[in-house]
Amino acid sequence: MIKREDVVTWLTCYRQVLKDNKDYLTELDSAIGDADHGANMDRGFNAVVAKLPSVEDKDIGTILKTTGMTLVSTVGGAGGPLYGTFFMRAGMAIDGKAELTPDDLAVAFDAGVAGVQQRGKATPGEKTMLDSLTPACAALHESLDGGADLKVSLDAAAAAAEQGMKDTIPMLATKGRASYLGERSIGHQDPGATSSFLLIQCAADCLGKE
Amino acid sequence: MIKREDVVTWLTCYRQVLKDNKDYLTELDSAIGDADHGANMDRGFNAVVAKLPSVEDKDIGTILKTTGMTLVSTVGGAGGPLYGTFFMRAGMAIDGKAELTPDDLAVAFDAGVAGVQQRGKATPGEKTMLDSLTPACAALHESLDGGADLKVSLDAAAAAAEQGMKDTIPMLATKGRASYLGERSIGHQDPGATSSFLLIQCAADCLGKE
Amino acid sequence: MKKLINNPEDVVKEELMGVALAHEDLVRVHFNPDYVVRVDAPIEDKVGIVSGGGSGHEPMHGGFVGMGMLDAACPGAVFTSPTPDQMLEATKAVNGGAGVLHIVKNYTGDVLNFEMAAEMAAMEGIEVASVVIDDDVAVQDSTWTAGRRGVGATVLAEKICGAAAEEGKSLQDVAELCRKVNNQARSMGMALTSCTVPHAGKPTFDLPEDQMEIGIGIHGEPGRTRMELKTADEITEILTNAVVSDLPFEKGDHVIAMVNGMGGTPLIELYIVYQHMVKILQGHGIFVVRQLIGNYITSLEMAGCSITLLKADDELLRYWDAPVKTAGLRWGV
Amino acid sequence: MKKLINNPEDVVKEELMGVALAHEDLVRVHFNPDYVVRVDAPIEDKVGIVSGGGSGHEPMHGGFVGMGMLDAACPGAVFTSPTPDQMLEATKAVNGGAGVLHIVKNYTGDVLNFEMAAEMAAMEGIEVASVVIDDDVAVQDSTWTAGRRGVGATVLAEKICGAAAEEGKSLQDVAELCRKVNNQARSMGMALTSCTVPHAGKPTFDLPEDQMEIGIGIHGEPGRTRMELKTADEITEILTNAVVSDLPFEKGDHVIAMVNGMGGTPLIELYIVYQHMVKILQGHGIFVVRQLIGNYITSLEMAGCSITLLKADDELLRYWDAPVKTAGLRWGV
Ligand SMILES: Nc1ncnc2c1ncn2[C@@H]1O[C@H](COP(=O)(O)OP(=O)(O)O)[C@@H](O)[C@H]1O
Ligand SMILES: Nc1ncnc2c1ncn2[C@@H]1O[C@H](COP(=O)(O)OP(=O)(O)O)[C@@H](O)[C@H]1O
Ligand SMILES: [Mg+2]
Ligand SMILES: [Mg+2]
Ligand SMILES: [Mg+2]
Ligand SMILES: [Mg+2]
Repeated sequence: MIKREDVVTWLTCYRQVLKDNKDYLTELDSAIGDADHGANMDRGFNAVVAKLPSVEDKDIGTILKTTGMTLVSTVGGAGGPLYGTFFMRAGMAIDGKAELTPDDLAVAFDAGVAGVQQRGKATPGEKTMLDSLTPACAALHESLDGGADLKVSLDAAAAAAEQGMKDTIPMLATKGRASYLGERSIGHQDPGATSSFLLIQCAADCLGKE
Repeated sequence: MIKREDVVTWLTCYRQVLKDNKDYLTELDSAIGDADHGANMDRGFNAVVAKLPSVEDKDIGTILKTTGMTLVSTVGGAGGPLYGTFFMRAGMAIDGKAELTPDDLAVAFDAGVAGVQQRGKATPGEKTMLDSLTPACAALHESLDGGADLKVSLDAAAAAAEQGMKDTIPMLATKGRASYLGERSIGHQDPGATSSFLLIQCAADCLGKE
Repeated sequence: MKKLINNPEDVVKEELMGVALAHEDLVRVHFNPDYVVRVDAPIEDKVGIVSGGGSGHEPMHGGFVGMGMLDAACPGAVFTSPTPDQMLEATKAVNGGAGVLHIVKNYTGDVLNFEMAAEMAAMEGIEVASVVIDDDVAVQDSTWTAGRRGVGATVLAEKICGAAAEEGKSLQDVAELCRKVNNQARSMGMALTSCTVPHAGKPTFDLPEDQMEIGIGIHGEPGRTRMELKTADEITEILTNAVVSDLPFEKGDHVIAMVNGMGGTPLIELYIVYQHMVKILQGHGIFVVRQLIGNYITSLEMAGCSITLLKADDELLRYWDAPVKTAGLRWGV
Repeated sequence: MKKLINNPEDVVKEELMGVALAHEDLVRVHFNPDYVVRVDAPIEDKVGIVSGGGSGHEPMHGGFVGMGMLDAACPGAVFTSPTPDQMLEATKAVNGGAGVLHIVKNYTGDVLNFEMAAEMAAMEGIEVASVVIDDDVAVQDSTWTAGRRGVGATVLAEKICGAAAEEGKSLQDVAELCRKVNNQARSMGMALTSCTVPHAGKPTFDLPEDQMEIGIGIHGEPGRTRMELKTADEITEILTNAVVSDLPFEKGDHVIAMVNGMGGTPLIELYIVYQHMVKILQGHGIFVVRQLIGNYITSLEMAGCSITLLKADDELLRYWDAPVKTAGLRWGV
């Protein structure tokens, strides 16, 4: 079972990972965007971590919804509404639960990804964060359905996210700022897909402990 | 005797020398001024040479006065009024003469230099064009007074101008734009002293023929 | 990175403090959430107009808040669209009962955040209309992109809609007018140098001494194509012809023209571009009847320019000429 | 060199063509000799005001020609003061019988050329008064220099004297007022980067990434001292304190303040400087009662800023607030 402490750890750990990768994400965004993705994510998760003490004794649904709302109101750009929606929808899907089964987590991730897709009107293959998130969710389901435990399944999700992230390199962007580049977007890894992979990697590290 | 053709040749030759030294003069002016002395002088003497056909059958006084007025109305900056005054006063000093003796030339130069001094309120030693012009005039007089011919005397004047130009390097500027630099003007050759040396050098080449 | 800033994190807050201190006769600045609002907002029965976007494009949008133009502007972090809560608070602050128009530049971030803000405002019972500006001809408007970017036409739309709102036009009419401006305006920009985002600390892109970027956006996003540096006349031709042929503008058209500097280009160069643009337009039989020349929608310290043309009729010209009193644009008062 | 220009030789002519095309409601542009003149000049019985200087400082001076400010401006080549024949023709064009004021920035070239022009105008029977502006505290005013440079105070003097002339004041009064502005104003500037003179083709000076130049003039002349790059707050302190201590401005003073960009610095940074300057002045008990923030007296594309303070009284404020209608400054009309 995933406890709320684990979720708090996940978010806190992701904040640190973002800090460590701030320049890297910004560099990726310089190539095909506007050089702010690192700063945006860093600002957002700093705010989230500052907010956590006020909700860490609430249910996990509330923690995730608060995370989403905090991101919406502090990040801006494309990332703010999209990551915000991810967490808000994920939280809504498991509303009221103080603990999550592995399947609950998969359901929450699914709801989050569906939200991102709905908000941003993108589909996988357009060189966005969906290219890490979608295969990650699929891998999580497949692994859990095959009977693997949470740790193994999250590792599979992270591996799929990483592959998805790398797969954005040869893609032509057709959504977001990178789409303005047309052919010139090819050959660059998408910053949002990268921050999404890091999020799933953190989940594997923090949520799949037992 | 200096004929008006010689004067026309002198001015035409100086135009060419300025063109060749445009970047050099601008570079000197970049160090302690505003990077325009080369372009200013070039613009002015292009205008002078364009004007010459209309006065080349007039007396030498008129040719020099016209040169001065043309410089005043095309150069601007500090150089325009100063070189303009030099030629206007020089022309006035020998007004009506179709030919010049060596002494006439010395008198004309003297008058020109006095005009520069009056207009710019500078004295030698302040790191300006006067630091080439004043020793050049002195050397011309001394050499002619000592019985040397025009060619030799103008060569002496040019040598004195060159020395005067070099002497500006260690000087602290106290007039013109370079004075704003204070101590930092030391170590740089003055652009106006350089264009003045070139003027005297041209005179030696073109007026001192026989 | 050479900038007159303190901590990169504080750039927007400190700029807003400057705006608050400088223009207290025109605007109030609200912090947390951040927005700049007309000193006399809300104005009863007047349509409120809110715009916003990432910072770094000054004077847009904060410099356009005041009588006859915007009621409020929401500044995001540098080049990052603001958040829905800023937009919601600004919308509430300017709602005088006649509804609020959101003027949104077409960037995914701006569109998504304004969308969320409009949903929230609707939940609070405020009538909101949104118009998305997408005038940048450098971007192909196809299913292969997020659509054309919103650039220079935003300035013209804010001026013209501001005048209509001031005159008492309804929300529907002001929104319609805004769409009309967007439909009749086209822009294209170019860069000689990159800008540097403060927290990135180095130029967004490298542009060699002998190269320029054509069709650049306003965030240092690379443009349509990179090419050898050309003369002002040639550059003006590329931009003007791309803009003219897109609408297309036609013989006999009267236009409001903007030659806009990207922040690092001196005025003297913009006038050089302007005079050649006018000549090219004359060749097409197009007449410039009003013009703006200067820095209106910038990309930090980027060197470069953009050209915007708006096909004008009597209605648009009347609103254009109406009084405006903002820090960035002022006449007739 | 990356500039939106054609041939370096044509920069000024082409810019003037742009001004002529853009602002035909405000000015006429005369070529050979070059000057920009109010469309309604000469105005009978009004003192005419003429200024001028090298080009590259736009909007100064051409952008300040119009109702309530200059009657004519003489643009020289880039960074080269104009010639006496330009000034003479401009003086004749604006002489409405009440005499003409020459506002001259203290640079040897400007002073000498305006001196010759005034002599020529006197020969033609026009009464001319000349006031030399020398407000730059970066330069020691001693026998060891050509005196202090004329910088930002020129903009304020042109506005204020323009208003007084518009009101019908005599040549003697307007000249006296101009001297008063000059006596009560001080400025200092700094540069983060050099400018590049078009025909020179490369930066006038080298300034390493981590260095800045304090006390710079407006022509890329090196300044008082070169030092390590500092924060906006520190830079603002250096400039503000140098200016305040020079006059000196005193507790209780009301000032008109200008935070001026050198051409390549974005507005966002100028507002950051402005807010800190206001705080420092508050600490001295000095109140900013009017302000200009933007590019008014520039050095081509140089990055940097200058601060100008003018001790204001009711007379100066009244003239400051009077209507002005020029391309570069406009209010009250
Ligand atoms: N329509 C969309 N759907 C999903 N993700 C998107 C969409 N548009 C952009 N993104 C993601 O957002 C990332 C950029 O985020 P960020 O840099 O924070 O915002 P902005 O592009 O506004 O500067 C992209 O790398 C991409 O992964
Ligand atoms: N008061 C003066 N008297 C004599 N020569 C001067 C004076 N001021 C400046 N100069 C000369 O003028 C030269 C600069 O000329 P130029 O660059 O054409 O004008 P500006 O300084 O106006 O840009 C200096 O190098 C110096 O020799
Ligand atoms: Mg981005
Ligand atoms: Mg010079
Ligand atoms: Mg962004
Ligand atoms: Mg000069």
